[in-house]
Amino acid sequence: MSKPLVRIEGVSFSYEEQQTPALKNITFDISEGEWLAIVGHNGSGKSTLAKLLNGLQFPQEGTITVCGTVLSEDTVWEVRKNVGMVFQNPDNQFVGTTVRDDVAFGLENHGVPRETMVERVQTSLDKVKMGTFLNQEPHHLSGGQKQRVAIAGVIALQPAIIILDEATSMLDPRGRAEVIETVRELKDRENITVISITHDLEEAAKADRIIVMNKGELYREGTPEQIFEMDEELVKLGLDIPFPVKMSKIMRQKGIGLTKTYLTEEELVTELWTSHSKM
Amino acid sequence: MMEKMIFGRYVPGDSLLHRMDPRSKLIMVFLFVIVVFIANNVPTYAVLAAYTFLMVGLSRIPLRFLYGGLKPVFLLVLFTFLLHIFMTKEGDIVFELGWLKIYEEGLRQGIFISLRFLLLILMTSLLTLTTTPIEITDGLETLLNPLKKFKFPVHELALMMSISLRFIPTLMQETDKIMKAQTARGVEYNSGPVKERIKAIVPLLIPLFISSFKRAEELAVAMEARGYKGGEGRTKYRQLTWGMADTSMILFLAAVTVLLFVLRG
Amino acid sequence: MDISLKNVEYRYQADSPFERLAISDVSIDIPSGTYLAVIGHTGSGKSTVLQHLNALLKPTKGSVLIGSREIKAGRKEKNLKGVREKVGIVFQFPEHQLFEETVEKDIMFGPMNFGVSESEAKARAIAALKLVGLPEDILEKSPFDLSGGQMRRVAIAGVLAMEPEVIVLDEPTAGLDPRGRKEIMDLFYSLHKKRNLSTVLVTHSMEDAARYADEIVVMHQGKVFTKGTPDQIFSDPVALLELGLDVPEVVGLQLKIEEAFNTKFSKVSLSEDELAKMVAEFLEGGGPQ
Amino acid sequence: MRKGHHKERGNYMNAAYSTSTGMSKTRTLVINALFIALTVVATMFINIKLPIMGNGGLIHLGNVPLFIAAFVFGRKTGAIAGAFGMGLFDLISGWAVWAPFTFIIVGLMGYLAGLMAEKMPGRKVVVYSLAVIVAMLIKIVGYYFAEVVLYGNWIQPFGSIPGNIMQVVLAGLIVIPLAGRIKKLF
Ligand SMILES: Nc1ncnc2c1ncn2[C@@H]1O[C@H](COP(=O)(O)OP(=O)(O)OP(=O)(O)O)[C@@H](O)[C@H]1O
Ligand SMILES: Nc1ncnc2c1ncn2[C@@H]1O[C@H](COP(=O)(O)OP(=O)(O)OP(=O)(O)O)[C@@H](O)[C@H]1O
Ligand SMILES: [Mg+2]
Ligand SMILES: [Mg+2]
Repeated sequence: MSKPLVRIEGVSFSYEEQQTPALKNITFDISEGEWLAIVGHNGSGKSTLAKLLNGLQFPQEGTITVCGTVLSEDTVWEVRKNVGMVFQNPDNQFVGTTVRDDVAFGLENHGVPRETMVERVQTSLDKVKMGTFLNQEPHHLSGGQKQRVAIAGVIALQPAIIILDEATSMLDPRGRAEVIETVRELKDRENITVISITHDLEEAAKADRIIVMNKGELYREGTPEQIFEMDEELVKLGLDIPFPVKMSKIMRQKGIGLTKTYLTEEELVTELWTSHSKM
Repeated sequence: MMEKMIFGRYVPGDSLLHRMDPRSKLIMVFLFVIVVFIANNVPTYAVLAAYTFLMVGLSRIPLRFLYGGLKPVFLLVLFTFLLHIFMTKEGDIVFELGWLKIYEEGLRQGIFISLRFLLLILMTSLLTLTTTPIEITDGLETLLNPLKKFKFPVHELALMMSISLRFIPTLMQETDKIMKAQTARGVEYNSGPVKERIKAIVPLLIPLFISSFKRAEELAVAMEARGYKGGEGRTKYRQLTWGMADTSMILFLAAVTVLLFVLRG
Repeated sequence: MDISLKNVEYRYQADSPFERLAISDVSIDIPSGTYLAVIGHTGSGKSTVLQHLNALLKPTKGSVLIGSREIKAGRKEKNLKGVREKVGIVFQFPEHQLFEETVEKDIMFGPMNFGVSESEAKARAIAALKLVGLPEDILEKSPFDLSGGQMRRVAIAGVLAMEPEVIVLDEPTAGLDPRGRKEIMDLFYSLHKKRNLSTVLVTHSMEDAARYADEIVVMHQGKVFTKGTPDQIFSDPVALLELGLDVPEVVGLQLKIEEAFNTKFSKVSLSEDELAKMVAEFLEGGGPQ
Repeated sequence: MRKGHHKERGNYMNAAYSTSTGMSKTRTLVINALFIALTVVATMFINIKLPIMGNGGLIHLGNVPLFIAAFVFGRKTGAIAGAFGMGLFDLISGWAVWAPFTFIIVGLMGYLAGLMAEKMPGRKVVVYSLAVIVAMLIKIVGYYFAEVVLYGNWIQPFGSIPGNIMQVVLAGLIVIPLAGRIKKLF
């Protein structure tokens, strides 16, 4: 990983009238081009963290630096251009009456000239494979399609970072796969940094790095391998263990020689094959 | 039901009226509503009627659509006609049957006033039949733009309208969903005494308002996250184009107006 | 109580320009005491089928038999309360139907609509709350002061308090975190076992369908594609994958292993242990030749 | 879907009305937009069937969101819900000629109901009831004169009065006991 793109230093945050702070002394960096997953039980502070990164709330303590700019009331609009967010409910973030109007919304806000807008609306929709839905209305789209339009709306602004706040949790498996696939392609092609807040551990397993939140604190940070070694500890934190990890464990118990815990089914199968097909 | 709701009575098409700029259509209708009151004799009403039917023709809206959608309003026109006939007792009697007497002036007024009403309905309907609500919003926004100088929040109002149009279908689905859920819990919406029917509305309204508040909250956050900070410095994606047809149609109506003044008795 | 759908067709907004055929020729039997899962992808008609089970929708063709009551296309049906009391539906995101000032009142709402006395309804509210695993002291709280997961449970308690003979669940765990999901699914399964409550579950989770159901119906484009026991349904995983559906993760892994070793195990296993055992035996028995 | 829902809504209220930051402006805008939509939906889709009267005895509930808007959010939202909501309804359902009149009349209803709810001292039930009565009077008088213009006579417009009274009274009966509850929820 290269230089840090986002730097979060000693950040604490409490909502008004709330006794316990939502975030307590959080410090970590996010590198350019990485896929960072943030997991944690309901109410552990994940969404609050996302809101801070986008300047929707400001920390009472600590500083946040995004792409070299320290986040403050004065820089917030600059930072928002660099940090796009996709939220959980597909219906409650669709602003336009049609797909193209919705993608244009962010561009309009930033005062992009119309000619550039027309072009960017089309190219961003093409990138999420919604280029033929220009004049569709939101109630004719599936949840997954709406989320992809939301992504198009974000990338039209050419941000450096996309934050997905449980963006797939209301979708069916097909829609979920489509959305993640779309983001993955974008990340690879445009070198966008992705921060994905999720309850879906299969998805987190494919991240470059995972941060586990617990009761407003950064509980653990590490690669998926390191995190999923926590095993039963994860269940105690209200999380789950991804299927391939569970399966590797059971297979080892059944006496199948596996050298480590595998994070994807593909890895597991490949390992089974290479270690057992010698004869 | 759904589709009907969103577009209102918009009938998709590619006629001259459909293709016109919503601004010119709005101006036309606005002028027409004033002009209608100029008419006061047979020639002027004839000109107005001819103009309106020409517009109906140009819209290429099938007449059955026009009739179907306006049935309840047509009844009002008919009622207006009858009322004027029976109420006005001036001039010669043109028809008499027992106690029923119809006077010349009554007939005249009945025809004129109900015709005027009918023409008003037709012209305003043509606007909504050939223009989507969002186009009307766009048109109004640009027409009202000069008011910005007086700190009138034209832009915010237009955005507000477009958001509300976008949410009408969503809220309808929501209403339907909640009604079904409460029906499954034993609520009956259309039976029982009136008091019960009124009470049955509460389990529908409260969830509907709660979910709307939640939507508003989330939508506002999403809008700000996408850089919305009020109307200043915003550019506009939706664009209106004023063409030859628009200018010609307005000039045509102006000519009709002049003609009306000439023919007026 | 038995329910059976016979050649049911349903069109939304029938006889309008916006008419839409949602399901057709659907025949399903749900004998008393069954746990039935309905799977199929978005728009395949699952929710439409569900709403026929307590006459929220009336078929535009065919008929539905609910206990001794027949709901037939083209007939005006009156007094459906009896049916709705016997068949409780938990909709997707059921917490969206809460409206009362206290949890207790909200749970009592259903029973009281069906003519249960106030004292009886109160007793039922307490019992239902216990069933869904919530403490009694929240009875007097406003449902809107609870967390998302608690609200979901209160809504479910509201349906259980109607003491239905059949319970119909439309993706009851959507949007919950892993722990919440498991707890809710286990709750319904234990009710099904303990009270012999007929259960119909619409789900996108193949794992849940495989784990809990006695019988699975696969919907595809408004029609019943196949039905059978989980073993039968998942014994042909390729057919499901071709429909664009998932298979349980275990089955998916088995397919991948079979492909890698170019072999075919004797059966499709629906549990992790069983698969591990099969793989272990296979490898010991000489593995790939 | 998180803890402290209630609290959050409480905060939202403060944010929307005690400060004048950009955040609150966006929220107010969205709330207004949603009340317009709610008014349209309630007018078109939520009816109570009364066993009396003509036109099938169907009374629409469009005035319910209007009064809620006015009582919970004040005169501005009330006026917007009325003017734009009911006006939009007229525009898209074949009553386009009425739309300009509705815009003014129902807008005024919402404005005055909201103004009274905001400014009038006394028990809420009394204030709300008076506000409903005032709104009803505006509706009766307003549409009477609007229809005099449209129908060209002084008699026919009387025909709309019973319907107008029923709509407003029914809405009042629903909203008055509910307004306090909804205000708390927000
Ligand atoms: N707007 C708000 N006002 C007051 N408290 C809030 C607000 N939003 C969140 N909280 C509180 O802050 C804490 C952290 O919430 P946050 O939404 O960040 O959690 P989360 O990890 O995103 O949870 P989930 O998985 O449910 O989305 C919780 O205790 C929550 O109740
Ligand atoms: N209220 C409605 N009006 C018109 N069409 C509808 C309505 N509800 C559903 N449909 C249509 O009927 C078909 C079946 O929808 P249904 O909701 O039963 O699917 P589903 O299998 O439950 O999908 P999902 O998994 O997304 O919940 C779809 O084509 C859908 O668009
Ligand atoms: Mg969150
Ligand atoms: Mg469904």
